[in-house]
Amino acid sequence: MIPNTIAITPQLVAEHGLKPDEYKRILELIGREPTFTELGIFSAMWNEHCSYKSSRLHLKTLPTKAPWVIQGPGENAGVIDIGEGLACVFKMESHNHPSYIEPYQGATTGVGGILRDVFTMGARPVACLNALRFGDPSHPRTRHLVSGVVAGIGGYGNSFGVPTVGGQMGFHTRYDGNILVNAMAVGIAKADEIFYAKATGVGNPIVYLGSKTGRDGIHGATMASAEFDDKSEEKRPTVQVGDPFAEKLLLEACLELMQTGSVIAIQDMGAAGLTCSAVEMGAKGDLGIELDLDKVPCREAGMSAYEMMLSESQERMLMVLDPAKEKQAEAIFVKWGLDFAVIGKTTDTLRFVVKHHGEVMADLPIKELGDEAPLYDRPHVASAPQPTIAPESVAAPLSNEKALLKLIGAPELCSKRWVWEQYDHLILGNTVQAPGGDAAVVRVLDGPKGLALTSDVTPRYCEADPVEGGKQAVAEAWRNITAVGGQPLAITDNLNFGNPERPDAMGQFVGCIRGIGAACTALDFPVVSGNVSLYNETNGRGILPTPTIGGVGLVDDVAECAGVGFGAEGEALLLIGDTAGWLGQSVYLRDICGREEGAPPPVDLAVERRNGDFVRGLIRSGRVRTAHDCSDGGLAVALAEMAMASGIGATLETPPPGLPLHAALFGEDQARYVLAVTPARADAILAEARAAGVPALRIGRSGGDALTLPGERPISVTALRSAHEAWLPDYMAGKAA
Amino acid sequence: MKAAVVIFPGSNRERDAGRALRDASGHEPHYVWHADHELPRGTDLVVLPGGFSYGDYLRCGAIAGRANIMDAVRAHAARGGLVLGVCNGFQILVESGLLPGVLMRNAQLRFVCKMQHLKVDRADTPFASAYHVGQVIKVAIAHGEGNYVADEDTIDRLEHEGRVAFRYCDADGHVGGSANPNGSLHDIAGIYSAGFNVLGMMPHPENLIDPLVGGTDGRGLFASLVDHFAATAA
Amino acid sequence: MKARVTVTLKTGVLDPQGKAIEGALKSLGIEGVESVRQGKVFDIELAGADRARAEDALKAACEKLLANTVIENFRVEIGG
Amino acid sequence: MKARVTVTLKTGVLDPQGKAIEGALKSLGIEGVESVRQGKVFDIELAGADRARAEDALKAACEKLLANTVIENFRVEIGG
Ligand SMILES: Nc1ncnc2c1ncn2[C@@H]1O[C@H](COP(=O)(O)OP(=O)(O)O)[C@@H](O)[C@H]1O
Ligand SMILES: [Mg+2]
Repeated sequence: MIPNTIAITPQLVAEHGLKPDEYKRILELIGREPTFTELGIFSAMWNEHCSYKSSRLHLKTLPTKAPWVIQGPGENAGVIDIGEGLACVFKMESHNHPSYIEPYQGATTGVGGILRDVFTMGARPVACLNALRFGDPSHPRTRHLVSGVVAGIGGYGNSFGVPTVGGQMGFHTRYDGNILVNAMAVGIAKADEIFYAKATGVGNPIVYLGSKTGRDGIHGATMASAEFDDKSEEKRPTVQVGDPFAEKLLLEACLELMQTGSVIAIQDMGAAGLTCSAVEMGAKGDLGIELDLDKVPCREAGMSAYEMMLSESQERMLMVLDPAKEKQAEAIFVKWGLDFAVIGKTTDTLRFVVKHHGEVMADLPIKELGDEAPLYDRPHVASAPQPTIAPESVAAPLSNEKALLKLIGAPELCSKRWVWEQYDHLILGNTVQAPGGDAAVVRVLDGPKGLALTSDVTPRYCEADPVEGGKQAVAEAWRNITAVGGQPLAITDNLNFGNPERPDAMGQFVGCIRGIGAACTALDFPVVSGNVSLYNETNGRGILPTPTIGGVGLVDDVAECAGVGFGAEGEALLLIGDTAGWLGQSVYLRDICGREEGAPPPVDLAVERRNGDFVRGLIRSGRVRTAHDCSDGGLAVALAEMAMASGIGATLETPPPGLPLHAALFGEDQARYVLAVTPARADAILAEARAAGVPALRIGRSGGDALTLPGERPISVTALRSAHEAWLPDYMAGKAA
Repeated sequence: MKAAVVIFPGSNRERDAGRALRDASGHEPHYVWHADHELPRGTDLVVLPGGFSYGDYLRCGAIAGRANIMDAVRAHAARGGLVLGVCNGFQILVESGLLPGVLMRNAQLRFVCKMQHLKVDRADTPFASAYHVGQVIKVAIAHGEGNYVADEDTIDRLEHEGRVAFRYCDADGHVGGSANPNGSLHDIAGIYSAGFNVLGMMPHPENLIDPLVGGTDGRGLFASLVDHFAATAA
Repeated sequence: MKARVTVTLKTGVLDPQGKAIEGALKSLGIEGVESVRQGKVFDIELAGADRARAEDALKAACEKLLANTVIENFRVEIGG
Repeated sequence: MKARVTVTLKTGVLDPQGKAIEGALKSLGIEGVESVRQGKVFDIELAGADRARAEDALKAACEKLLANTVIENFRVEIGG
C-alpha cells in the first residue's frame, strides 16, 4: 500500500496538477507540509473541474434568477417551479475526455452521473437529452467513437429506464482529438420536497450508499503513485465502468428513503467521489466532517486512504441521516441489495478529518478547501470580427434542388434516426413529441402539462463571433421550445472550450458567456445549472467553442402543442420573421460553396422575443398546429423537414422578395418560423402580425407528394426522405466517408 | 380483473404496465416483489413487465427467471391462470421454461426503439379477442435482444398449434423482409403457451394506449383481458 | 480455489453476434477467418479446497443458471 | 485450424455482470462462490495451416476488434 508519509517533491506536486504557487498557498493554509492523502484531496478540490478556477469569475455574470426559479446554480441540479406543487430538476454535464478514451463506458458513466445529480435532489428522472460532437467523418477514429458513444448513452438510459428524447449530433474536424459528450437529465419532484447537500446537526451519521469503491478513475496521480507501489502488477486502467442496474436500484432506494423523512442532506459522489461530496456537505453546512475509511465498502483489497478518497467509482451517494431512523434506512437499502455503511459523522470543528486503520490520514480546514481554491482572471482576447458576406456576392454553384438534397443528406443536417432509434425514447409512456422535431415534449405525470426540452448550440457561429454565437445558442433553444407552444423557463449550460490558458480560447469563453447572459436576460430564460469543460485541445488546436444550451419550457396542455409535420393538404404557409439572406457561416456556404467564413447571423433579442411570443400565442390560442423554426439550412431545409415529417409536400410560391433565390432559401437569418394554417385563418393571422410589428409573409401552401421550390422540378417527399435518411446508416455501415 | 405486476430489480416498465391495466380495468394492479413467494390471493392475471431485470446481465431474463416469485407464477400458469410477459417479461418467461425458445441479440446487433406494425395471428384468446385475425396494429418496440430463435421442431409445433400471437409486418400488413426489426424466425413477435394462457411478446402494447402518445392500438390487448374476466365472472 | 466455466452455443444454434463479428473481421482484412462463434467464460473464486465438491457445485450452477442448456453447452475447469 | 480467443476484464475494472451473477449464484444456494468475473470466448475457424501466421492474425483481430484493450486482456490459443 502507498504510505501516507512520502516526501512531497515538486515533481509530485506537478503530477497532481498543482502549480507551484498553488502549492505555496496550501502550505500557508495548513502551516505544514501536506500528507500524501492531503495532497490528493487538494488536487481534487482545486482542479479545474471542481473549483471552476478559470471560469468562476465569468459564470457569476450569468442571470440566474426569476420568480419560478427555486434553486439556481450551486447545487447538484437546478430546480424550477412548474406549478401545481411540482418542480422540474435538471442539469447537463460533459464526459468528453473519458468518452474519447473509451467511448462506450465514457458515455455510460456520463449519463449515470447526470441522472444521479437529478435524483439526488429528490426528483424522479423523466427524460434525458444529449449533445454529441465528433471529428470529421473521415477521421480514422470517428466511426468507432460514434458507435461506442451512442451505444453507451442508450445502454445506460435504456436500462435505467428513462426516455432519451432529444439531442444533437455534429461533426467537425476540430473535434478530431476531442469529442464532446454532453448529457442532460430532467426530473420531476414535489416542489416542497427538494433535497440539498447542506449538512446540519453535529454528531449526525454520514452514510455511504450504493456500489462499492474500487480503484476506478484515479487519474494521473495513480501513474505517479505507481512508483511507490513495489507490487505494482499490471498498469491499472483508470476507466470507470457504468452499471445502470445498480443506478436504477440506487434511484428506487433513494426515493423510498427520502419518503421516510430521514435524509438531512444528500450528495452524489461524482468527480473526486468521496472527497468532493464530503467536503461539500460539510462546508455548505458550516460543519466539520470526520470519516473512518475502515468502514467504506471496498471492491478491492488493500485500498489506501489516498485511493479511497480519489476513487471515481460510479453509482455511489453520501448522505447525512437522522440518527433515529438509521435502522429503517438500512432496511431499505438491504431490500434493494445495495451497500449501506455509516462511515463518519458531522462535527463542530470545521475540519475535514480522514482516518484509516486508526491513523489520521488527513486533517484539513474544510471551508478553505473549497472557498480558498485558486481563482484566476485569465488573460483573454476577443476574437477578430469576421466580414459580413453580402448575399449578392455568393454565387450558386448548384441548382437549388440539388443543393437542398445535398444539404439534407450531409452529416450536419442528415437524419439522426440511426442514433435515436437506439435510445428508448418511449418508456414511461409520456413522450408526446419524440426525437426528430423541434423540442421534445414529455407529459408531466398524467398531464395535461408537459415539458418542452431541447439542446442547442451552433459552434461555427461561436467560433466566428463568440458573443453572437452565445446569444444564438440560447435564442435557438428558446425558439425550439416556442415552436411547440411551450413557455421557455430556464436553461442549463454546458460550456465546452479549449485551453483557458490561451488568451484566444479564454476570449471565446468570455465572449460566449457575455452572449449567453445577454440572451438569457432579454428572454427571461435564466441559467439554473451547468457545467464547464475546458482544456479540450490536442496538439495546440482547440475545439470549436461549444456552449451547449439545454432548455426547458412548459406546455400547458400537451394535447395542444404544435408539431413539425403538415397537418393537411392545402394549408397556407406563413413565414414569420425577416429574411435578409444571411449566408455568412451558413451550412450552404460551407457545404455547397466550400467556404467556412464570414460573420454569423446576428441575433436581435428584442425581435427574437417579439416574433416568438407571437408564434407561441398563435399556438396557444389553438389556431396553429404546425410550426417549425428556421435554423441550419434556412427556409428550404425547414420546409423539407416539414414535408418529410408528414409525408405531405409543399409549394413555395412566393419566397421572401428582393434576394438572390438561393440566399432566400438557404440564408440562416434568426428569429424565423414557418407556420402552416388553414387558409381561412391566414389573412387574419397576417393582419395580427402586422399589428404586433411582426414581419410575416404568406409564402405558399402544403399539398401533393413533392416539395416544389420556385423554378425547380418538384422533389418528391420520397426522394427527400431517402437523401435525408441514408448518410448516417451508410456511414456507420462503412459505406460512406 | 385482479392483476399482479411483478417487480424485479431492474424492471422499468412496471408503471407503464400499471397505467395500461388501470386504464382498461379501472383498477390499480398489485405490485409484487420478486423475492416474495406468493401472489396476492385471487390473482387473475400476472404481468411480467419490461425492463432490464438484473441489468440483463448473463442473459436477458435469466436471473429473474429463477427468482422466488417465479415458482408461484409457474404454479399459477399450471392452474390455467393468465400470464402476460412483455419484452423483458417475455425473456423471463422463456428463461423460466414457461414458453419455448430463446430471445437472442437483434440481428443488426443494436438496440432498437421505434413504432412497429404487427399482424394479429390469433384472436380467439383471452389476450386478443378485441382484435381480429389479420388485423394490423401499431405498437412500440424497444429492445436489444428480441430475436426469437427456436429449433425447427419447436417452430413447427408453434406454427402447427397456432401459437404465434403476433408477427412483425409493415404498415400494409406485409410480413417479413425489412419489416422484421430483429431477425426473429418466422417474424415472430409473440407466442402463446400450449394452453393459450401464457403470452410472451417483445412489443409494448402498454405504451400505445393514448392518442397523444403514439396511438391506441395497444388498448385492445388490455380490453380483451378485461372482457375475458368479465365474461368468466358473469 | 479458482475455477473457469466456459459456456458455448450448441452446434446448429444460430449465433447472430458471431456472424457479425465474422463479417467485421473479414472486412478488417484479418486473414483466413472462416467462422466465429461467441461464448462466455466465468472466472469464479471458490471457498474450500475440495475439488470434487467444487466441481459439483459449479455443474449445478451451470444447470441452474450459467448456461441455458436448451442452446448452450458448458465446461467446468478447476484451477489452482 | 481451430482457435480460441479468450477476452477477460483487466484487474480492477468493475464487472457489473459478474457482480450480479455472483449474487444470483449465492441466492440460488451454490456453495462456496466468492466472486465471479465474466469474459468472452470466440471460437474461430481459420483457413491455412501455418500456426504462427494464424496467431499473428488473431492477435491483430484482438487488437482491432475482439478486445477493448483499454479495459480487457486477451489470450489466443491455437488448437488442432
Ligand atoms: N456553466 C455554468 N453555468 C451555471 N452554473 C454552473 C456552470 N457550471 C457549473 N455550474 C454550477 O456549479 C455547480 C457545480 O458544478 P459541478 O461540479 O458540475 O456539479 P456536480 O458536482 O454536481 O457535478 C453546479 O451547481 C452547477 O450547476
Ligand atoms: Mg453532483
